[in-house]
Amino acid sequence: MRAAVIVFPGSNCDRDIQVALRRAAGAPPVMVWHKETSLPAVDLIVLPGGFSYGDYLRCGAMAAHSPVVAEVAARARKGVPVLGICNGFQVLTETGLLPGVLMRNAQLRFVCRTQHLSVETTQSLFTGLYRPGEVIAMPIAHMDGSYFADDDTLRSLRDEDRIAFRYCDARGEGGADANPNGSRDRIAGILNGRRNVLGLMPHPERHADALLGGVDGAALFEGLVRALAA
Amino acid sequence: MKAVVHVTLKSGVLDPQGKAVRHALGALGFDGVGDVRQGKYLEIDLAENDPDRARESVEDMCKRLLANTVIEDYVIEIAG
Amino acid sequence: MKAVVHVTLKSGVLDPQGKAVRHALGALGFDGVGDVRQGKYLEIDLAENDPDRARESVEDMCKRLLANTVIEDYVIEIAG
Amino acid sequence: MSAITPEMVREHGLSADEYARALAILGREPNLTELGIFSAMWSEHCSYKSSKRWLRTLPTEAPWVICGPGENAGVVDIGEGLACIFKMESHNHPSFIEPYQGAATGVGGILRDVFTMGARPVASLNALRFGAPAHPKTRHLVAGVVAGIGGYGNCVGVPTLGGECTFHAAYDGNILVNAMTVGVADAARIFYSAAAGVGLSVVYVGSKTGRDGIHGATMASAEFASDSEAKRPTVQVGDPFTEKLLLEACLELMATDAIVAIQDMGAAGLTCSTFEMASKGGVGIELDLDRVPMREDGMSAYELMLSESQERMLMVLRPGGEAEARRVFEKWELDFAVIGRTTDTGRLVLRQNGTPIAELPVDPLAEAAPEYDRPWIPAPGVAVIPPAAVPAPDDPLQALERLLGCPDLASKRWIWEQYDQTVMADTVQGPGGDAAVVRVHGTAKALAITSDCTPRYCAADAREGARQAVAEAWRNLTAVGAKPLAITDNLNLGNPERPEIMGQLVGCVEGIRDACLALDFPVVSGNVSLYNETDGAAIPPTPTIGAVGLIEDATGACTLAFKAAGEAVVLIGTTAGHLGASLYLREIASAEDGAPPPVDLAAEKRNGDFVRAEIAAGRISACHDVSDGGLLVALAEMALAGDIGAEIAVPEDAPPAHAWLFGEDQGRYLASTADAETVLEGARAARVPAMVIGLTGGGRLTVGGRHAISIAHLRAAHEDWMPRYMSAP
Ligand SMILES: Nc1ncnc2c1ncn2[C@@H]1O[C@H](COP(=O)(O)OP(=O)(O)O)[C@@H](O)[C@H]1O
Ligand SMILES: [Mg+2]
Repeated sequence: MRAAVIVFPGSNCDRDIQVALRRAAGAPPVMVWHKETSLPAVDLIVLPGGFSYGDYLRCGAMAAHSPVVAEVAARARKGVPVLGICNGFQVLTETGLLPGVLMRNAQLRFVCRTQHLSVETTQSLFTGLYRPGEVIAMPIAHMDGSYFADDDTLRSLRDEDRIAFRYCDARGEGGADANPNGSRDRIAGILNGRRNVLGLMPHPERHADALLGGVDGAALFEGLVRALAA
Repeated sequence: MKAVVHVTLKSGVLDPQGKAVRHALGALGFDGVGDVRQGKYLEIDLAENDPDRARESVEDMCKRLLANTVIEDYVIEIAG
Repeated sequence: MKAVVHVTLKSGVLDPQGKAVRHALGALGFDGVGDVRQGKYLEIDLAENDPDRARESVEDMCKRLLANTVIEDYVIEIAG
Repeated sequence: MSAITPEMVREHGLSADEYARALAILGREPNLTELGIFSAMWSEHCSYKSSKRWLRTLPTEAPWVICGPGENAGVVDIGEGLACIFKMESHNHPSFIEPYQGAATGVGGILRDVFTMGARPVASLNALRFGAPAHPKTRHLVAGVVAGIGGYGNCVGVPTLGGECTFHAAYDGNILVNAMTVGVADAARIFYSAAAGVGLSVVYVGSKTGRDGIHGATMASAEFASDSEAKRPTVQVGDPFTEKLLLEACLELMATDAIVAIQDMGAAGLTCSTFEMASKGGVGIELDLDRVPMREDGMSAYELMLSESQERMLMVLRPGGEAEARRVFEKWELDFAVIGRTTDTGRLVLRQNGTPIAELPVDPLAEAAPEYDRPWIPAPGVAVIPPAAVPAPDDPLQALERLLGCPDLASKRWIWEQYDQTVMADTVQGPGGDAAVVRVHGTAKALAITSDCTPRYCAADAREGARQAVAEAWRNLTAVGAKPLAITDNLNLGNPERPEIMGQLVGCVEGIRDACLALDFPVVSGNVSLYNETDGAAIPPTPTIGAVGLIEDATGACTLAFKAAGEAVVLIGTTAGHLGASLYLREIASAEDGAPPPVDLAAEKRNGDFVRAEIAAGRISACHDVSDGGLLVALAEMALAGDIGAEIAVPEDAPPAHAWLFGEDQGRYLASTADAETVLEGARAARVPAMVIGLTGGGRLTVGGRHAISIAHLRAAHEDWMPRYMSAP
């Protein structure tokens, strides 16, 4: 698997994803500066976490206009897999590659903790190694992760099996403590209609090494490597 | 000239900041506070001297960057 | 009645957000954009019907909660 | 015309003597810009004039120390060609005035101190002291400070992995915000601030200069009066996004050989940084102030030299290094300007609009700064309270529940969940343990990091309290299995012009020296914050100790969580039942007096070395030092972390049971082990007191078979206080 990681001014999880991808794929990803106007031929494009442009104005809004993002969007429309993590998810909604928007957390505070998630669909390149309904855990760390979309959008996300992950408690259930940021429908990650673009707030790259407290995130990268080799 | 842009959440979109302000005002003992909505406010200095062209350009800025029209509305004022 | 409050950074205080917006507008190809300052904007519904008392109360809200008077100024408008 | 009136001299915080000295150095009257420069350079904050002669007595050397105090941060060798760079810094006054921005810019400043030396910051800590929870300002200050620390550090992308947060009415008018950053650098590429070489370009990079924080250094060197809100306009706003760009740009340029010297612009901005670089390099500097990137029009030389705008650096470049530097800073879209050059005159010359407007000799100002041997009186002794004189609780487990839920011991999850703890993907242990553990990227090693101070003890006896703070930091590193390397200290005190406060300063330094010598734990950096008093009421002496240790194999790091049922709980160290100045005394017996527990440094060393060896041997499954609240609190924290209970018995020959359970005797650890026999045998051989006090298992804590409480119940008490407090109006 040949991957590209886009680096924006203010990205701060670019090295983390680089390490996780190298570990899963056996080869390091190409790091692409936001000012590039073209992308090498790759099997996967990742928009990493961080605070592109300081998260000023709106998270991801300024990064969405970076020269390279136009090329990312073009590739996505051609079917190249694109993964947006945290700030990368925000960039994807700002570009319109994914529907909805990520708003300020309901409690108006940054939240960082290890969060339980339920795997809502295994029908994607990204989630194929999980079991349907599996409860996993990954770190979250964000100020603006409250997923919002209107009722119609939510309905189509559900009907088209495009909700990838939901926040939940240790038993896989919803409830007051299970939603860390007030997201509608406890949405933590979604797919586009073509299922080649995934955006999620949790950080799989931070749980891809047993020393760091968990490996549930590694399955996402390993799943991608397998799916893309097939 | 100068442009002033107000960006507000569309009605129907939950405004956690406005809600928190309302709550905090209540806690501080301010009675009779109803709905509170919070928005953004931008002042932009422009080299453009023609009000129409200025408005057009700011309109474009709003659509492309300053507002997320999925959830936000904007109002532009052009001042001398 | 309704109060509208604009909260802006005092002049001279660094506005990182405004600076970033200005920069982004430039990168998007908008020419002639000078200084950009970003502020907050609040709409508050009040049960109070007397404009003077309303203003007084909102003034108090600004000082105690809505504005951080160390670095921010505020302007209040009372509408019908 | 005599432009400078005595009034102006006073407003600049210079004494008549100091001004006379300035006149002597110049051989003429200074102009306003020059007066401002003298004032900043000779402020307590920049010159350490009251503390310098005492700080010199601290031990600063060890074979692993690469650079001790005197640079932007301290540097220690961690093997494999790598160095660890760290420092702690206070931002007390600004945080009281504007908690969010004050704390945020404090984090920004300490990050720059570390990356200016060539290190990538890998972890931050924050030691916070607030006033009484019931004080009307406290909640607002907590909310603002925590949000500011998170807002800045999270955006830059450096994990915040620990700290402290306690409350006491003595800090009502003077909160403490001490921020620490730890970085990792290539040991062969450490950058210093000495501008050696003549005719080299002096380069300004980062953000533009505005009228921010003019006179921040002087403000940090003066007492508060309750009308100090009037001083507010000096507060600066931080821009963490620019800091992140500056960090990446500096590290990128540091990988080339373009830089001769580099120095961040912190307190007293351009003034302090130019003097420091010039004086260390033995050169003069000429600056053309028209070239300084400015945010506002018409800034005077005075304003430019004293502005404390954030996110700025000064560099001296090698001949020919300029193009490379410009390329890097333009890539990161930061301001870059050659604003001057080094000279052989030994003088700082400032020009504006082509004319010289200030000229000052560098060395006399930087090195001949006033240094005081201020009068001091030792603190009066405090009586030792015998254990039996402190009332026993009806039920020790109810007392435990109250202790676990008291503001000082209550879980600080509400705080640390606002900090990104996992960014950089090297966090082995975040907040909540004895020390944070962060893997050294790309190696098998880890750094252990902690910050400690018990103001209760220091208030009773500054010297003993300071010894204890160092010992506790050492113990916390040991408890995770690390070899303690070195410390940074942040001395927070009142007005040093008062002999009793000066006595506290002397006590703190002596205590730190004692402990550092005994534990082979040198001081490599630090900071002094004086004048922490309002209307004549000083804070208790608060010598915060930040410490770093090394774990060779990160997978061997130990945590405090019980791992399995049926393991023996071993108490290591001697328990005399010291309740003076204890948390039990304050929270349960409602008294705040008595001498603090004495620290036996030889025993501390023996016990700690033993524990570390047992962890390394894999015989200990969980380990926790015994500190605030004593043994029962430590046991409960291990049970909570592992969600496994325990049953213990109070030994028959013990001091009174409550003193045994809640006494705060030093040099102790609790450990769980599946092989108690071998551990006890080893302890005997090492002359370390150790005994089995109980067994892990079940969902409750049981003491002496009579009293019991469920873990769930304790957890609620422990977790609820802070969120409940913070959500109240
Ligand atoms: N209490 C102290 N103990 C040891 N060293 C100290 C202490 N206080 C300050 N120093 C050292 O003095 C030097 C100057 O400190 P400071 O002015 O705070 O640094 P900076 O200019 O980088 O902010 C630093 O090297 C610092 O480590
Ligand atoms: Mg401890």
